[in-house]
Amino acid sequence: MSDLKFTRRGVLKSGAALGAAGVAPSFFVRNAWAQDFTNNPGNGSSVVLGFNVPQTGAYADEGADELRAYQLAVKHINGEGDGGMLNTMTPLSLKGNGVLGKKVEYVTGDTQTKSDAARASAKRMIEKDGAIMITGGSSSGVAVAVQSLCHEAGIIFMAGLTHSNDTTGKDKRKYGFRHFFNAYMSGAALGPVLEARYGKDRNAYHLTADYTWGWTQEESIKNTTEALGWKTTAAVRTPLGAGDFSQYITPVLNSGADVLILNHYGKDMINSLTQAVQFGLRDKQVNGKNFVIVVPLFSRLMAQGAGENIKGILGTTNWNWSLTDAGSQAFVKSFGAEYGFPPSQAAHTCYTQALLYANACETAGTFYPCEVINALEGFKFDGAGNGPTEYRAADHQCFKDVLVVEGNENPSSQFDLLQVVQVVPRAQVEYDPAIFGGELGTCS
Amino acid sequence: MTGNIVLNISYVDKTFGGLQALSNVNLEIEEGKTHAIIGPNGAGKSTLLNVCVGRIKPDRGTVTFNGEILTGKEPFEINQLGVARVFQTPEIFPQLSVLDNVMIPAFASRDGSFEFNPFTLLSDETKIRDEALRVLSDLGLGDQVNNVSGSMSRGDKRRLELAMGLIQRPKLLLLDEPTAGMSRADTNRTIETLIRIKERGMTKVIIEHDMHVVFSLADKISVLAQGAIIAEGAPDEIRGNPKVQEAYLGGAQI
Amino acid sequence: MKLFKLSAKDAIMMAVFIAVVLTMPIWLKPIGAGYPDLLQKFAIFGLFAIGFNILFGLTGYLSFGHAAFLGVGSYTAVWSFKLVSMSVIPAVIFGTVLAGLFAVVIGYVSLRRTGIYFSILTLAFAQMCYKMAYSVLTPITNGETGLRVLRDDPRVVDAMFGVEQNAVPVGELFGINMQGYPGFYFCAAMLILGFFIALRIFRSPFGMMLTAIKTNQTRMRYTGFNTRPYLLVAFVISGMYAGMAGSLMAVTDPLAGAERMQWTASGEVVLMTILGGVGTLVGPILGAGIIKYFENIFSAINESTLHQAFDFLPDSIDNVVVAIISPFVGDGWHLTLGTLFVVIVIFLPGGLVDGISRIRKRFSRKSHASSTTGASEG
Amino acid sequence: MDAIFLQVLNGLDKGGAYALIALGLTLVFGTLGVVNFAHGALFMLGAFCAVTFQFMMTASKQIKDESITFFDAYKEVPYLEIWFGHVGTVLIDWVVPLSIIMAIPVMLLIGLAMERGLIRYFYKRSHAEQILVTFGLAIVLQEIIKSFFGANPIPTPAPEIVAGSANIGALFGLGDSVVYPYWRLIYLAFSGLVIFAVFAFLQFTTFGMVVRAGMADREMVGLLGINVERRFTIVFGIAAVVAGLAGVMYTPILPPDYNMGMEFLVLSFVVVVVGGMGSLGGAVSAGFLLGILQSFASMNEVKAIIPGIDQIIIYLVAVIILLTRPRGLMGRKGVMED
Repeated sequence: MSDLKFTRRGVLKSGAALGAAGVAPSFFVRNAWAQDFTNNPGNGSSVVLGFNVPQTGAYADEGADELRAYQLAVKHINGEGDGGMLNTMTPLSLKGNGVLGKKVEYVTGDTQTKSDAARASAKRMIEKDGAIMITGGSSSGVAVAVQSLCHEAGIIFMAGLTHSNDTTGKDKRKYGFRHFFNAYMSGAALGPVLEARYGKDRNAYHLTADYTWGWTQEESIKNTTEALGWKTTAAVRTPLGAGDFSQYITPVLNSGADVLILNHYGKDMINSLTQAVQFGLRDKQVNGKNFVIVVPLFSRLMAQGAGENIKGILGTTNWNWSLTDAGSQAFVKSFGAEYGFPPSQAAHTCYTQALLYANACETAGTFYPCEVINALEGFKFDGAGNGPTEYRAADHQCFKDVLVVEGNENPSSQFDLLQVVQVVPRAQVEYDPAIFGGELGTCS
Repeated sequence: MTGNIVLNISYVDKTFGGLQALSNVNLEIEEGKTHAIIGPNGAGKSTLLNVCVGRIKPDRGTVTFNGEILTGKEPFEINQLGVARVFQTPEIFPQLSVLDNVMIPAFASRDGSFEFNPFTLLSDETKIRDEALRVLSDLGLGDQVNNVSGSMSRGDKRRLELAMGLIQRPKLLLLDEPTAGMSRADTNRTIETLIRIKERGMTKVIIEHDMHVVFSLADKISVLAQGAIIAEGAPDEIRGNPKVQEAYLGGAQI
Repeated sequence: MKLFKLSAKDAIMMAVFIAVVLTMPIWLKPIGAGYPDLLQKFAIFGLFAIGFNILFGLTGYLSFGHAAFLGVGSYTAVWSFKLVSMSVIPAVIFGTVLAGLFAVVIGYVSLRRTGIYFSILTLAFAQMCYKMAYSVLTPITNGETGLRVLRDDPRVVDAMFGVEQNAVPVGELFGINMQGYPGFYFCAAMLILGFFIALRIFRSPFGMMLTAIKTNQTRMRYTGFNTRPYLLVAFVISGMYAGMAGSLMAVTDPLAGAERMQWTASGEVVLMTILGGVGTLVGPILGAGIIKYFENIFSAINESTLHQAFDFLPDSIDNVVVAIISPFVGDGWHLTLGTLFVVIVIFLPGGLVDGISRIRKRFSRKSHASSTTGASEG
Repeated sequence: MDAIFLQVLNGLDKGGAYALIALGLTLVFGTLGVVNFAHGALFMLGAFCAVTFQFMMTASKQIKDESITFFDAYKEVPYLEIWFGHVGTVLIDWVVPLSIIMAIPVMLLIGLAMERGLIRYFYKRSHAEQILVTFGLAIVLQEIIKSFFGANPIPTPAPEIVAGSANIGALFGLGDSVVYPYWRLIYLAFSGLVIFAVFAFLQFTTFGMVVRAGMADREMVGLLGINVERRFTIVFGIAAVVAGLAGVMYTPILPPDYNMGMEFLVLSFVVVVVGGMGSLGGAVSAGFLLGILQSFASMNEVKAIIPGIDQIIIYLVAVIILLTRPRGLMGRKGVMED
């Protein structure tokens, strides 16, 4: 019964010992472990990846974009289409003939942006569909939940869009990898730009989504701004999905604050921003300064929903299609040719994650997760957008340049919503992995 | 006064809005007797019964049953003391079978107001079932025991009501127009049943319009008009009482 | 044993039920549902729905907050894993009992009202639990991320006996990991137990009193019954079922998230019950199965799987068929579910079980003498 | 003082929205006795009337961005602006208020079609079945909207002239920081107007009289030989229009998406039930009460005393009211109590 998966630990001990030695030639290794790890494709002609994205609920459009990116990635890995980033990424082991000669197939599932549903969906992929890797998702709660599930199951998880420090901080896992940046990096990137634009003497008022991601972002941004010399007037928690935020915005008016920081994402961000602008906050003068709004995490898809209101608002993003480096261009070009519109940052992250996984397998010469993890840990690459990038071994967080963007005042097209203000170099956003605690665990 | 007083209604007042439904009503019901309450429509007869079973709280006055004060008690507590009521418009459990309808009150008198018994099987309750079947066949419903009660004729529903009251073997049975809407034959059959119970010594209060029924059953009659008792006595006394005649006829003229 | 006595007919039903549940991994395989996680979900939500039906089906009180008990059960079970032992027995017991205690409090208050007022009271309590669990109670619930079992949790009892834990602790019963198929069989055993208890309640005088309360509560009070304790007991029993279902969720997957308590989760069990047939014994389980099947299988079908499925057709027809079907699968699974609700209510009033028995009756054209429907039907 | 004034105003504003959304629901509850879980979907459809109208009005000539070749990047210039110049720009600017003109007949038609096609078969069915069918319908409607418009919210701004905030403080001699968005004030006035119109209609027309009688005692009205059915159809239509208008006018405050109805559904049920079943006045007062309390519970000073109170205030108030007043604020005996 190949479905009985969770009892693998005892069985795998010997395999792990061999892996630690790590000297055997790849063909030998593959055969030696033929039965030893979860969903081993064995001698089959194909390998199955699980794309677990939100298909219903508030992030359905983002999920749809993630899925498009994955489908494109599968095409490119299998040697169809124009190859996309396969042409620009270095170093690269992929040959455009699938992974280790096996054709890549995929299964999809709906996370519903709920941890329970996401885990159920991931379990289906593992138990029923024989997926050897799970990837995707559009919230940190889901990412952390699925990551720990995959760790237990011995399946590699390549996180999709997740921005909380926890994913590669206190909840990091040996089997989980994050390409997306995090709240700390947002803060570190945003700090100097905020100082340059708005000076050192500011009073910030935070509205924060009342859950884990919101809190870590609030903390990160607060640390950054307070280091600049800004004061924090208040940090107010708002219920997730409040819809109407007016009752939280009215107290901002006479709080004496001159900066409003919205630690909201998705629909909450659209609503709170739209409403804050309606309350005249963007045109207000406080303490003889122009009142400003900052949205630390921007997403182009979501920015569409806020319409005109994002103009001139600063924030950060992992990636934007307007980047001109070769990797981004190649990806945008093949995505645009395939679907007729540019990819979102979620699409970029997911595409890259799929490629990185496939490449790691090819490099390791096996699908055996511990070997793949070894190949991914500390992997340095370029040509996938955002310049030279490293998957840090200590916490499985990708380090690369971070974009500080602002809402475009004068867009040249319907997709041209965000304008890159500054590409913050990687060195500026790096941090000591110890600050967030957590423990990767081991590969067994 | 010969017998033991079972039910004692004293100085009961009740107004609805501005309408005086009961005013200073005093009534004593003797043990073992059948006491009829008659009066024109709107005289307050049903209100009086409702006060007795705890459905309506009187503005003033008390009702005592065997020395226990009923006013302020919950309807189920009053029933548990041994007062059962047969409703004028059938208050049955329409989705349940006829047999179930009768078994339920039997459980109430056996188990009290609450018993947590999910681990006995209904099919094991043969005693209660036999009792219910007996009462039903007594009332001529023996051939309908498995029918859904909601689909019975109105007359049959009234008899089912009666069965539900009788199976509890109450000390006091309050009957609200037990034969209204019945055919002559059914009425006579009900009268017969009630006479048979009377022989067993159950105390009954009957509200009735049908004088045939009243005079065949009642030991004592009280006449209620505009919320007040205007006459009380043996059937023969009431028949000749001019005040009663006026209340009925006068009421008719207005 | 008197406690296990059943009528001949019920005994057969029970036997068939046990056989059907235990063979689920086999007969669900062809329709793609024969894998442990979904099988566990069928059993767990079946149990949840049976319990909900004891309240709603028997008494007619529509609770819109039952997910709160599911959540309480889950959190308690995970805490039991964290503090006491990785054994599932204390987890399930604590989960069920604590959910029962919550049910006593919420039920005692909510049952002071009837009808929609009762529904909204239960909804309000559950929503408060959910909102608190998501935000201010994060120290207890771990908020959005969900409460998880960690290796360095104290686990007093395990520590006492020196039980070693894996890197990732997993619920176990006498040394068997409660994940995968063993987990399913454990849930299935609980489902069978729950079904048996429900069957006994349906066939007991107590069950009859509950049905009578549903039919005519006023009359019950004049018949000498204090209806409140009956209702409260029914409420607590069904809350405990929910708590047990919640703790089983934690057993098979040691994580408890706040969204289990959201009103949509409460609404889901209402829909399951109505879909299968309110007041029937197997209906709610059927309803639970259908909704979970749609959620997990229909949502996973994408265009390429469809193309594979209709590969045998000529290309042009294949494309047409796929174009017609694809809006209803994958990200359109909600659409199918919604349509299914509407269609079933219109064509099978009374839910699946009632509808099926009606159709059967029409075909067999039996005499109408004993056409008892509703509460006592299987 | 300024802060209190602002929170009161904000509470009224929220309350107006709640009352307006709950109004249609309670009308359907009270007269038809139907538990309409599709009411939120009607609200959402109303909002999407505005979106559709905006799409129609801004149908654009697409001027291609030649620098990008691999996808269709263009700048849009609406035909209305091309044809009518400034007038066109103004028309587009006023798209949300103008879409009311479209929303009324469309929502009325949707309401009538829903009632005739589906709801009317469920008057005599159990509440459970009503819930299942209307919930199913709501999901179907949502998914249809999602397939046309996607899942992301769509910006639908208010007209430029009322996009900013009014300096209310100056009016009442308060501080400069007492400002409030024009559009929210308009929404408050608008909800007052609609509520008043519905009340006046029920109070002063013979049709309204029959409906009110039907709310009080349905069988009675039927016995009088009045065709209650047709009136019910119209009542449902009115409820749909009211829900739709609430949706249209809400779009500048909350960019609409397909799921917005579900998010308001629970809230509107709570408002209706706290107000008391079968009472329009109750629903309206409950709307304002809950709005104001929610606004105050969100003040930092209050949250400092009771953390998280803003999250649960609505439900807490609902519990307290339902426990102290058996039928909500103004509910009538016997409506939806079994």
